[in-house]
Amino acid sequence: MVTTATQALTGPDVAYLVPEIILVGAAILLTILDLLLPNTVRRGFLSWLTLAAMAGSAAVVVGQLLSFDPFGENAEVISLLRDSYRIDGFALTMKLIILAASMLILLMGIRTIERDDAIPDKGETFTMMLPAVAGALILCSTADLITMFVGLELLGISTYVLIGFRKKSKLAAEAAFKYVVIGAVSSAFILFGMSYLYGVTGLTNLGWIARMLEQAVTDFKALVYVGLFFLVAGFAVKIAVAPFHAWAPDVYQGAATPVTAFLAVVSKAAAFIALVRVIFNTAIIQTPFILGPAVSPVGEDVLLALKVLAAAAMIVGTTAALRQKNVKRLLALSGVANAGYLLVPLAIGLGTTSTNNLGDFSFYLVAYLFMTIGAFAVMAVVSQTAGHDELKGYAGLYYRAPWTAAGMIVLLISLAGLPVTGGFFGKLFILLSAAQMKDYWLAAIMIVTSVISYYFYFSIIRQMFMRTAETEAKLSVPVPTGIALWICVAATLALGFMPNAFMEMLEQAVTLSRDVWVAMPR
Amino acid sequence: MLSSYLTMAAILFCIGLYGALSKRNAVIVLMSVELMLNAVNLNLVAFSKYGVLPSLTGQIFSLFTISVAAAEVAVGVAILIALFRARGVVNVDEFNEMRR
Amino acid sequence: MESSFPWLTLLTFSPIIGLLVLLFIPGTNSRALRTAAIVTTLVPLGLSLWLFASYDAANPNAFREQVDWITIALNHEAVNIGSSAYVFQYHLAVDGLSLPLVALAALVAVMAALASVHIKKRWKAFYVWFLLLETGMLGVFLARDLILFFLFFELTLIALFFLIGIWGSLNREKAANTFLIYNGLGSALMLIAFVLLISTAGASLNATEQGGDLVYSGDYATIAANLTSGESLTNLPGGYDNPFALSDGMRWTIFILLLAAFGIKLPVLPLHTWMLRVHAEAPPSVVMIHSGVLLKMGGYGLIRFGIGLFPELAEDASFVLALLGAVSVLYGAVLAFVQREFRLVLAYSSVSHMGIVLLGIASLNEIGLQGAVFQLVSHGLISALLFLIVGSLYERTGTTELEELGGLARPMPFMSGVLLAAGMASLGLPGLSGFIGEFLAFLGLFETMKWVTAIAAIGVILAAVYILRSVLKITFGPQQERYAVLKDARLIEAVPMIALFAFIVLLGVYPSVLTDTMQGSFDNIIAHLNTRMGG
Amino acid sequence: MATVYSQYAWLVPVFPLAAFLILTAFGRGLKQTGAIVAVLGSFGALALSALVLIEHLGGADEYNDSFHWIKIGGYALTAGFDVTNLTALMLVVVSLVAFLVNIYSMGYMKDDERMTVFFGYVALFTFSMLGLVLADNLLTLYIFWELVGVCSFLLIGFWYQKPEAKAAAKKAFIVTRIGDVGLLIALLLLFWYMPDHDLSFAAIENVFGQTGLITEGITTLIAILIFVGAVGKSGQFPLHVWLPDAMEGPTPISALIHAATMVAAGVFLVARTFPIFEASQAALDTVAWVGAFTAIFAASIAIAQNDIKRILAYSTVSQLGYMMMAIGLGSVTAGMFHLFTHAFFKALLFLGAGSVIHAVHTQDIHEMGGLGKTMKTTAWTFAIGALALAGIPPLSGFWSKDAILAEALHANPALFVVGIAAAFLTALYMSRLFFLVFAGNPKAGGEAHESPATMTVPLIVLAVLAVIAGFVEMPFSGTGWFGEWLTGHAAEHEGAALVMLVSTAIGLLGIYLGWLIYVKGAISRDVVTSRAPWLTRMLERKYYIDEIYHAVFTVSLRAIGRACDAFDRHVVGGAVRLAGGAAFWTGRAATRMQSGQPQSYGLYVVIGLVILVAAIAGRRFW
Repeated sequence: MVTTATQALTGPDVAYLVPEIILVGAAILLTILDLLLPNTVRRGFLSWLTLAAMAGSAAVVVGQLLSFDPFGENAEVISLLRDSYRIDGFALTMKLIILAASMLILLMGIRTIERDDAIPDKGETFTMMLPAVAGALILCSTADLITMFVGLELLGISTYVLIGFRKKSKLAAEAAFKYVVIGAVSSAFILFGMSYLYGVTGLTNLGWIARMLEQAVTDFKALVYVGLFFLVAGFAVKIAVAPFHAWAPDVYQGAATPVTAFLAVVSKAAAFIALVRVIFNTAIIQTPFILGPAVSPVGEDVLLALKVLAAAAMIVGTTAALRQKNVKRLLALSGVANAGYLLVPLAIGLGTTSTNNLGDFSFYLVAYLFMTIGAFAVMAVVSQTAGHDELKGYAGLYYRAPWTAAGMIVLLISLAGLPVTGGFFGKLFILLSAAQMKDYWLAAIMIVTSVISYYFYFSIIRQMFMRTAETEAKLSVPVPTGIALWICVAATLALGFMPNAFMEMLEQAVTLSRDVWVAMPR
Repeated sequence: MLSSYLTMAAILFCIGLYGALSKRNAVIVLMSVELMLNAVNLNLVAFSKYGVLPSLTGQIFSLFTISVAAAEVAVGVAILIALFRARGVVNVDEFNEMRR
Repeated sequence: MESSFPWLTLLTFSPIIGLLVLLFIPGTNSRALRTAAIVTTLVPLGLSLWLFASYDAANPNAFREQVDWITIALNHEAVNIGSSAYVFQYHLAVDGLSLPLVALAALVAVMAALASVHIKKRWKAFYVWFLLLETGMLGVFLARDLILFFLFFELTLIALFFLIGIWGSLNREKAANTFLIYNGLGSALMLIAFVLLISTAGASLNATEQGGDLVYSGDYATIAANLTSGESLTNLPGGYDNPFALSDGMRWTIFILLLAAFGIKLPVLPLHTWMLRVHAEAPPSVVMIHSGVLLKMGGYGLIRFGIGLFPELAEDASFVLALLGAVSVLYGAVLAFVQREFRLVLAYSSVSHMGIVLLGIASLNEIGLQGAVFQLVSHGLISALLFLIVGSLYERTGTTELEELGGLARPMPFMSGVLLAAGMASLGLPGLSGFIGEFLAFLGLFETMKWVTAIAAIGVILAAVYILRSVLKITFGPQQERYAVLKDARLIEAVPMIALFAFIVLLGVYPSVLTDTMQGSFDNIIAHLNTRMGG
Repeated sequence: MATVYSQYAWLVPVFPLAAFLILTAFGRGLKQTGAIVAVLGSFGALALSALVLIEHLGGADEYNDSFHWIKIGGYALTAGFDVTNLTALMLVVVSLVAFLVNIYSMGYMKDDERMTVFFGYVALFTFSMLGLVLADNLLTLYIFWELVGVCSFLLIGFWYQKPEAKAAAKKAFIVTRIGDVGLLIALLLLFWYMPDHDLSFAAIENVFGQTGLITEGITTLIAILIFVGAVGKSGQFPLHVWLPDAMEGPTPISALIHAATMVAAGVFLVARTFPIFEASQAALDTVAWVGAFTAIFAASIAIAQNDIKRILAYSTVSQLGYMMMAIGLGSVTAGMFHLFTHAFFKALLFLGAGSVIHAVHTQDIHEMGGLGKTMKTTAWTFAIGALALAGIPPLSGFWSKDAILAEALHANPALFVVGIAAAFLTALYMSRLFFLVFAGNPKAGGEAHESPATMTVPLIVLAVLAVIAGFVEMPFSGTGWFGEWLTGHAAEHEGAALVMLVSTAIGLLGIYLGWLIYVKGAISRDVVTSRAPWLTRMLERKYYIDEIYHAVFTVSLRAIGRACDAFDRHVVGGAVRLAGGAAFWTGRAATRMQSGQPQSYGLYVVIGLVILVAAIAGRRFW
């Protein structure tokens, strides 16, 4: 039974926050270290320390996951400050995903950032990722609007800075500014929505909101709608679904490639994770015996809005990418389409025949993570060598770096949703869920846009394999980038050939009623 | 009582939104964003007093908002300065080197 | 008799084994690469012929490999029925429908590998994609799980994209792109249909062995059984409507999706335009496979999934199908008649011949269906032969424009003779395989739709018109100076030509080789239709 | 009586098939020996057929053997052979003519570098034709039917470098294919209407022999469709156009395929499936009238032609028309009888013409003349053939034509008149041909020599046959066993004397007229041309049939093709491009959003939100 009584944060409770504390602490320490060190010392080692901090954080998360034992019968959700902070299966799984992605991005970006002349202060760039990741982790664990807002802003402000660190690039400053403006506006939207939700239910706790929503709808119907739709719109900006995505290509283009990858994967994933919490406590509600859609009074409309957004994102992202010659922008638009795909499992809700347990969402998120980071890894190398982000930089890549080109094929095929890759099964599971919920039009749009996307994903392949390069020089791939790339390729293939192992793990790790629906008593 | 506060906040939000979306001067844009956030604060405080379940939560929330907004604007201005150094202008509509 | 050794897996993946060997051969050693590739393709050919010989129509289940591949136990709490699971199997099997096509695929692959002597660059990559393609097409014909089928289907798509795009002629990239998007669309429609099938008819309740009460399965047999029996889920708690029952509208939707998906592949009018470009741009050895085998996947899919799963809808739609087939036959023939480029003549001729497949399918009786499959195999052999010759011709003359060619019978009597013979096979001369397929399809359809058959039979005349026009233009007529020095076929070209033609003659003279194998393969469909008619 | 040889009759076609295979496989190394192989092959066939015929003349029973060729479910398509008196006779005719033509060709084709190919084709043709004759059911027959067609095509186009040969070969194949489709559909009809789906001729006889098993409409339809096939193959109007053009092939081929055997296959087919026709009077009438019309129509064209082979070709068309008419009148006996005699004398005429062409290297009869002096054997044998064709007693042609005319007089006097008219024209054009070529003064400079023995011996053999072949069935009592033996019906003998008188008189009249014009010059050669130039021109242009066909079929087919091509490019292709374009246009619109202005991005957010709220949430309030 949820009590409204205040919970105090006790000493032992702080132990649960260790992953975030490690990141924040490391951020502070490394920043101080960076300041103290003379300019002559190269900052490269800071990146490895950052990586170590993330690894440490990840290790703690793994430990928490093991002790939480999400697969066991009596896993106990740890709730701090009345669900301001939750340690549950969902949070831990997502944290692991976020940390894995961050580490891969860092690994892939170490040499890229070191070689980037537009970034004068390399050290800061690495350390600044830590608070951003910490913000993302907070978003995974929170079930309270205030904490959620703080997490969002921590992530957001850190990424503004990350983009801006590329000081010598005019584009980067412009990108950072655009991101600030749009980010701030979206934050304002989210906040505005949150304020109404708080107002009509009386608390910022999501569980409480879920419980009070029915009453609130009868009393303040308009306010609930406005609140929820503002919230959704704000999040739509963060996850970049059409028509709230327009900032993404510009911002992605201006940022350093690793930062772009961070935006495309970590920021997007974190926003999605928070959105999951919100949607599953406002729109999709737990009923004791689900027959028919398990939605709240406003849920149907919110879910419809999400469906429309998903469809729009898929269509706009895919078609806009058709004409795109800049690979970074192209990947940004691909990210828009993928956000649409990711939104589908949320938007379709739950029903009698559905197997949707966020497994399809998580699976595709993981697949998206690997294939996108891998693609950005290749892009980082190619762009840096070519000096631009244009498609023609890939011409003849097969001759210059055959193995990298081969790896890129796997990633692009996965992005296009072709077998046998993680991207294919990710989409397949989502499709099956959509079909089970009889949302056929959404499934159709999903598949058709996938087909259209072949055009631009394969245009990269065409450049790599069917065009001749301007230079015959071999392309050297830095070792850390190479490692990140091949981890991504291997993971993409592994997800394709053995989707069952991972899918089952995700399915079992997350239990809706235990982890995501925060309000209901167990 | 509540509704007047809410109306006031909504108007404030809209003014802020309008400013953020239409002013050419980047500094004014950032200030308009502040206005939007303050509208939210007004909402929160009003709900905290006159909401369905009056509690301190709203006021605490507004404290968070205020501090975060400050941080956000600080970063925004810092970035704007970098941008101004690079371009020499603060007109938002000239920050369109990247498009299409 | 369950065969314990995984012959079918070996058959399907033997090209991959060869591919691994190939990777260790230096990329500059074209001769070794080619030899390795040819030897590799011989393995599936040998295996498939052995399978063909040892297959017994009375015991169609002798070769079957069924392993759970992707079993995903899903968290149970979202569903109140109990626990649930996805079960996608690694399930390979042969029957009278797939076996002829498997053998065809293996045979054409060998011939195409031989014909790949004309490939001039990047041999290693070529054979890598080539062997992947072979695995893909063998897998398509053997797979009995929807998802597995789809995987193999897409594998052929990707492999062919590369084969066209890298080794094709002038407009190769555009051709590759058109191919990719069009066929991608086709497989997308197929995927939608499959997803719908899996999430409705694929669902079965109380399959407790998988650890779940509600199982979503991609197994063909399960889906077929559920579809025909009508109800997959009868004892839902609380007396709710069966959420897995397919409404008539949904059945039609799925059926039409399948028709469109495989219709693109076949290709059926008006979904054929992509094929023209592929025929004209892809390297001839690849077109051999494309026209010889890949188009057949469309026909196979139509029969296996379209007709096999929805016989009663197929019956309702049979008139439309037959009409479509007849129009394809005539339209393709008329267009073939006015083309100026020999490869386009052949492309439209394929449209026309695949129309006959459609006619056979539309008949929905055993003769017609066997005729359709026979026509698939026969056209596979014939078009492979024709494109084999086209490859050799193009190698020598540098053109396939009809206006440019002429009088080639003098410098190259052998190749011209084979071309003429292949043309004769293509226009359905008795004694060659083309006639049997055509005749059986007509014969089958005639039982139900006499007028459509009669109209389509005009295509027989038109086939003679366009085949003779183009073939005679190339071979007959006064010799042209610039072609006087051309050499006739070399041994490595002549061997596949003779081999293919020998098979064409064999099927034409002794069609029972194929029809006996197919015996009984359509019993389920026919029986279902009969009961429907009776009831 | 026991059938000893008949059960091995299937071996008859195997001999030439073996010859074909040997020639094809090892042809390039064989050269002259190739010809020997072919001759041996055809001789083997001839010997065995002769034995079979003798056996059947001795009264052997029918022999039939078949097996399941294709078995599908409960249906079976069989293949097999059937030795009846009719087939035994045809076997001998075919293999005999083939044998003689093979020998003849050894001389005629001596200098051709592709001689082995030629003999290979001839062997393949012989095989197919014998197979056609032996077939015990319609499907098997159809298969060989097509095969002889393709052999005909190959041999017409044998000199493939000549554009005319190429065109003629193509035309022959396509025009006969039109007829074949008719036969094919008839086959399909029969398959589904016959009890047990049995296509054998025996079953056809059983089923159509009894009334009511198959409705009359269907029967007529089947019969007409079969006849369409026969029309194509036998060059009947309106599908006769290919046969004259087929003369582009080597002359021995014209003798073998386009005079004696293959073109008669149509008649043979109708005779073989006669029970179907018999069951439908409408079908019989159609056959008779088409045949009669063709007979007079082709004969009239023959008068105005100048190419020696074309004249003979039109003559063949005309005579085939006679045979059809006979069968249409209900007398298979008369038709087959004429087929039998015609095979010999027409082959003889063609081979004789070949001998002439071989000597003077032209085919234009106006460039010939006076050859009778230098080419005595050829001239004499040709004369026998011409007289036989003209129906002068006691040569074979007289008896068979007489049987037909007697039948016509008995059954349909109108047709009798047509037949008599055609007979007159036949006599006229043959005398024109003969006199122009062999009489008068040499024009080719006297360099013409008699052909070698390989060519003249077959001429002599055929001439003998052309003389005596008619005696098997004379309308005198006691000698008419041929009809009984062949079909069980004797030819019509009623009014025979009158018919004999009239036809002989008409034949003589024609010849006399020809003599008057072309030898004596009593009547000017351009007597008609000067009075009615349009008539001559029309006959020379063969009633403009080719032109009409070209305009109606070729041009329109090409126009349809062009139209379809445009449709394919613009409509079908356009729809595809439209779909692709739609995606691109959407993309362009989406790209428009990327103005680079962060404030417009913010505006999109607001607009998007407003639309969402208005469209979705708004439904709850309004």
